[in-house]
Amino acid sequence: MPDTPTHSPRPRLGVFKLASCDGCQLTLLDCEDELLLLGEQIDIVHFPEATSPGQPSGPFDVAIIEGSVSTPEQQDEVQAIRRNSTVLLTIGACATSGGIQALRNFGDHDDYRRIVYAQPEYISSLATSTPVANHVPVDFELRGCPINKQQLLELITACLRGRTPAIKNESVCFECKRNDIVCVAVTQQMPCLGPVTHAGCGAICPAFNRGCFGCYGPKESAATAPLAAQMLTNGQSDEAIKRAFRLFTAESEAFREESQRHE
Amino acid sequence: MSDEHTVSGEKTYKVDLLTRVEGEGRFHLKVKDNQVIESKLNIFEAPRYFEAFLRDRAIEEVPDIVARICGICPVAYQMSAVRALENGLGVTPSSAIRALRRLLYCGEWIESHALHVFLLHAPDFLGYDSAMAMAVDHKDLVERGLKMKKAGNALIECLGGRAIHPISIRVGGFTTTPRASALNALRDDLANALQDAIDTVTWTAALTFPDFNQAYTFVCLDHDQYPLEWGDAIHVSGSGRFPVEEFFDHSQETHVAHSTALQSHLRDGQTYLCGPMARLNRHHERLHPTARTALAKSGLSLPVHNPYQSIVVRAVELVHALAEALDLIDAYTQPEAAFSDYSPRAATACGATEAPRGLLVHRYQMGEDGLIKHADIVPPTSQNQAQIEADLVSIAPQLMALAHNDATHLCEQLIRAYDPCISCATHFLKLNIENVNAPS
Amino acid sequence: MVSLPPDGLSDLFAVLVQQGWRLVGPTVSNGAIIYDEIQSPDDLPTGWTDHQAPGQYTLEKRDDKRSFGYVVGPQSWKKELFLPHEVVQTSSLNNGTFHWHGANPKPAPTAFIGVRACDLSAIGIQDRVFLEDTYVDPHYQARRNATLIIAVNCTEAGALCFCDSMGTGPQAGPGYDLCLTEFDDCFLVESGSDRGEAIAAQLPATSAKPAQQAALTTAIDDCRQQMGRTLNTDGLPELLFGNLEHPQWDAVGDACLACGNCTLVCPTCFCHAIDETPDLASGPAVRERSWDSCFSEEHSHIHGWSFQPSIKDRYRQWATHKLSSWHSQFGTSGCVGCGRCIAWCPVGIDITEQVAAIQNSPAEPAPLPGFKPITWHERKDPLQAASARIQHIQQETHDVATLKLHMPDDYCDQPGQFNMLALPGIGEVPISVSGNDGKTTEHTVRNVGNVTAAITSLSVGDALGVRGPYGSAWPLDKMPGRPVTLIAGGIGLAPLRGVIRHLVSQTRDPATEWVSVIYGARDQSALLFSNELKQWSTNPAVKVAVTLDRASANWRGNVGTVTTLLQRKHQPDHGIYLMCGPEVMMAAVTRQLSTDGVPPENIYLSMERNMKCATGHCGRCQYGPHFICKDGPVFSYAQIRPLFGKPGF
Amino acid sequence: MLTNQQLKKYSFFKPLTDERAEAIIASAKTTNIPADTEVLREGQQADNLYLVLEGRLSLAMYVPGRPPEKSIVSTISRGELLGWSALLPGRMWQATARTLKPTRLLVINGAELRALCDRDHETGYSVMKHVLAVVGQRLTESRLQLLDMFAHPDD
Repeated sequence: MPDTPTHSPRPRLGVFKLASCDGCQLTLLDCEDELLLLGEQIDIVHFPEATSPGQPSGPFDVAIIEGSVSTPEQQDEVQAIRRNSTVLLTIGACATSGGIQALRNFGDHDDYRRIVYAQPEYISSLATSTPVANHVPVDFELRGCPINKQQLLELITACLRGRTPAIKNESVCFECKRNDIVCVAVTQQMPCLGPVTHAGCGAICPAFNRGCFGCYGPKESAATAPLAAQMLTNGQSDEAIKRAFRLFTAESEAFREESQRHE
Repeated sequence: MSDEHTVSGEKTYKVDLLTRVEGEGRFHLKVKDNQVIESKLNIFEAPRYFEAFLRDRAIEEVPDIVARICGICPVAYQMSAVRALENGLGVTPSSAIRALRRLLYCGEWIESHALHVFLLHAPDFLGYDSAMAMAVDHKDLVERGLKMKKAGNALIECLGGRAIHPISIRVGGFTTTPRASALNALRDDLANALQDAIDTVTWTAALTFPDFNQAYTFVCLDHDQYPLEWGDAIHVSGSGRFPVEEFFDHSQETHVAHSTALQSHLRDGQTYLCGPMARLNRHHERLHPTARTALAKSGLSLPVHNPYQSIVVRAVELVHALAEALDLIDAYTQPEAAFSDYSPRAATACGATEAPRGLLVHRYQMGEDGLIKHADIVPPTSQNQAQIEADLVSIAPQLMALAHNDATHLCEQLIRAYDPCISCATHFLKLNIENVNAPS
Repeated sequence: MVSLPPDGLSDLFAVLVQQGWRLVGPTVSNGAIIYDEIQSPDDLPTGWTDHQAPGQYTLEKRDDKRSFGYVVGPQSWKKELFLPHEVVQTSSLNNGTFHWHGANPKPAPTAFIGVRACDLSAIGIQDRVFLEDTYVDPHYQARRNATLIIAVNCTEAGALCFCDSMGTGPQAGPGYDLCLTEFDDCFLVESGSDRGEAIAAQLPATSAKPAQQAALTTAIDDCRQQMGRTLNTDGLPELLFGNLEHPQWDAVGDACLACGNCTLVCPTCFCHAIDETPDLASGPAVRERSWDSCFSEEHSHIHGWSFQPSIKDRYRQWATHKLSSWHSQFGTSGCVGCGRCIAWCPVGIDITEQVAAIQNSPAEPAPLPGFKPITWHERKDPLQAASARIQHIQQETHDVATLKLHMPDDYCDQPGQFNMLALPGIGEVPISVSGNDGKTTEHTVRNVGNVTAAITSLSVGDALGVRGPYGSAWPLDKMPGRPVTLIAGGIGLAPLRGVIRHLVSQTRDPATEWVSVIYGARDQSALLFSNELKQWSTNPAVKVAVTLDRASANWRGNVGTVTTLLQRKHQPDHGIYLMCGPEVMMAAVTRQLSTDGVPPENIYLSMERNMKCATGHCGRCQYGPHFICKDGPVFSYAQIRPLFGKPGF
Repeated sequence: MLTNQQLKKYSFFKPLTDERAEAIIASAKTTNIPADTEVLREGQQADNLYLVLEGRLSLAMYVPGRPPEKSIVSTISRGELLGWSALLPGRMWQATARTLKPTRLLVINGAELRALCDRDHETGYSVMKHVLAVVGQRLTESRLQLLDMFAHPDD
């Protein structure tokens, strides 16, 4: 990640939203203990969910984008944000993998419009929902649906300090074992995507007696094929395996390809 | 923030990006010779097609999927979804599970209302652009709100694993239930937050409100408790109640004169308001005694007909949610079973709960194969949208006497009083087609 | 040996509680027998047993009322001694001085109840890593010293157990305070320490009868017969080291998820990460260590690349470390035969099967370096850093700067060694010493990441944290009387500068003791120490040749690579060759020297790998049987030849 | 002319008997070339093989628009062979060689050397082995340069 420039006393932050549920930017407001401290260290110049007025005025030292690119306007918007920003961070499954709305990429977009909207011809949207990094260079992608508050704080702090964020690309199993959680896949043969899913959530699903459903997307070197083979052995149908890999990060390469193998 | 165009006595009030609301919207109010010629709450949030891709997903995936409609009130979506699905599957969660769900829902109300009251709405009354700016002069106030918000989030995290998109809600119950000790650990913070909430009622009630009483039709869930996670009937002020399953028969989409947008109205063409005001006006007697006392002390006269006063109503509901959460924790013993089992069957069923912003109705058609065949979801902001536009028309005469910026701000504040959740509304915009296509 | 009635457990618990021990022992939770805080024998998994298979673990009811009628669960005792997460230090920069504070662990005295023989062995193995190696980990040490061990012998083996093969069980070896053996009608109790003796003396026990002692022997023998798995360990370390290219690694690489579970449940795996924690407030920066694994990509990540990119590389690293190179490092196997890695692998990969597959069609074994016991210990916290002030900064190139540091008084290093340089809240990096004039120590730092970026942007007078020196040095003692050739590439000249200065300062015979410095760089602007290069040549015995990958307008010197300069003359086989640079360069040079007949003992290389602790604990810098941090960074080619240039190490 | 003893200092001649070495240099000549002088040019007929006795030359390949000194791919110094293309009939120079400093070359006529190699395979084998080593070395060098091994990790 490039260094955060320090030409102004406080770095200027812009928070932007594309197609999304707002949950990831809400995470910023969920930093109840740190929000005011953050406000002292960063000049939050654009964050429509929390501050007025709503017109962005760049340039930004750090821009944070939530949401996927799913309309022609958003295609232009990400270019403008990139032009106006020194460091560009994308947060959440939508911004980093297209989000759940990328399920449209596997279906017929016109059908989807017809199902939801009475007058589909009025809907201006792209046939695909794609991650921001497909359109402009991104300095760091923070994963998760939703992102983890601690990781967001680490990302922002690392940015301010000029260090590499201590955000690991390991599997959920690492967190599961560190947090002393009993593996639900081994004890209950529950389908669990933890072994191929990017860490960050704190392994909450196994802690709550359910298998990981992959909302942080694939880890690096995600060995989805042997895991899917094991799921088949354990009685899961191809259809169920396809659905499992095709959810919040369906458009990420490893999960997309695995879901397609079970079509 | 706003532009003024005065062309032959025509005035336009608009904000191109509404702030301190969830999602992306704008409003546009055109007045000519004291007559409103156009009132639009435009929503340009990108569509996400939830109802389409819910098709052919498994029943057990629905709570996870619908949560992603809204990061602010995911629990509400999960609650309405499991209500509808359980109705269809013939599953009745145990009373212990219902209590736990109510507790979880309290967490979301606390979180969402504290967010709105302190971080989004209060800056309007005190004249700041944001809570962060407000904190410079009113640090205690903002910290009080953040503390309350944190207590609500902690409750959601304890029951649901995380504050946003919790993971433990499933058809028939929870994936697992907490130990009593885990909930008791939250008690102190909730009790402190309750005291803060009571103070908040007093503080909000003392604010100055624009004079804007409207003759609303109020719609909310009916239940023998203050409505949150449960209720089988929907009440319409002035005309009575009907079963939740008949919601789609009682609501309809019509054209309104000033807009080509399709909006949600009752069958008689009436715009209506759902949310805190509707709930309080109908159910104030069912408030927790602590909340009733706070309400009485506040001097707020019922029924509330001024949307600017909704900040007081939310504060009262905050008291209610915190007091009830404490009661539920005190009464809690960890249930034997975290969930009841079910077998898939073909069915169509509705379920409704009270999201922080108002009535949230889900309808699912399920197949024997355990897959969803059809989904309809009506979020509160879609329902309130026509009412918001109507309110903008109604407030127009007051704007004439104000400086343009003040007038625009009054409009924005009015919209904000509804705590609109555009992210939610947008995915179901049968209600407002034209506006979606209107970005400039 | 004494005999305790079944309800005597309550007395044991009472004594322990009365003595003030926190009790941690087996209990049923979430479908498994875990180790957790317990209060009384009622919390024990009485009447339960575990059923295990590859990738499967389920609890079943027993027909009897045994409290220890199971083998091992998902956790091992390492979670109590080597914590999954732990703050290890805080640091800050105040008034131009770097301040370091170690954590001061004050663990509650804890009794481990129900330690199996395999796990007791595992504790012994981790003791070697954290307590009996060069550096002593104070966190582990504090907890270990506050531990009472109550072992329980196994009289039933699980389907995945192979402690008998590993020589670690089923009978608990030394190291316990008390050891119980459970029978239907009694517990036999043996004491292994004075503390244990004292506890046993307070129990309502009677002397064990000969028949009971015989029953114990029989029960243990029966248990040996029941082992669900076996592993043939005969010559295994050397066999695996000779089979690093066996096709079985490819096969298991295709099956493995690289999820890390095997290493996380392993009672001996000790690899860890050390990271900064979010520090928005202005307080001291906190650094935390957490369990890591050779299955994570970051474990072997350096300068944008991973040395073990494929899953096959990572599995091979794990298995060969555990069963082979561990012997070189610690004089023991790293496997105790507990079977956890088989049960808790989501796809049920069985290490005993993997080994058997290699044993079925093996290539020749290869010798491993022998274990060298450590005879001295560093008593201070190995992570403790001191403050060093920057006296001078020489900007060498656009992205390389040499920092002259005023080091702590007791500091002293040898050319080739390195220091860890730290900035609070940013991180720590290993940097070679590039010069030492007795008063100041130089570090030549290339800006290749965030920490080096921060270090290279410091100013004179600024302070940073230093600890070291670490690692091996260039073999100065081998240089008199023979020619020395130093081959450097890029920033690799920095670690060689100290030794070059040393040689240049000597009077050497140009005919027999000549010194040849061959230095390659990307282009003219990347040349380090340009003025010094010229000075060095003024010694008649020293020749300096520089070559560039890319020419520039005014460059009249060589264009090409160091290998071209090296091949211009035949390299004498009695010469000493030192090199540091990109591995691809060192590989080409090594091949060329070998072609010229230079024996591997005369070739020395400085190696680089991911490193977090530099004290042999974090496990990241492993290079086969070696740790770069303590066995290296300087190796003779003879030491590392089996691995050097092979992908995946 | 060079003596046998002098010749044997060069690895090109080292494996050859005195007679064979003399046969090669029978028609060879030495030449002194000042600095900054073109010795052979890319694209022209490869005629002579050169042994660098002293000095240094650069090899550059023409890249349109780039100054020649920035398209130097390699340098050749004392003891090294320049112009191995001359050992193949009909081949043209692959690069342009210029002296970087005053340089002394042993010039061996390519056609005559080829004829000698054809006549005496012992000589031919020795020459070809040496040339193969030279070409191999240059290949390795080119590959290492291609890898850009000193590049910044971000590049």
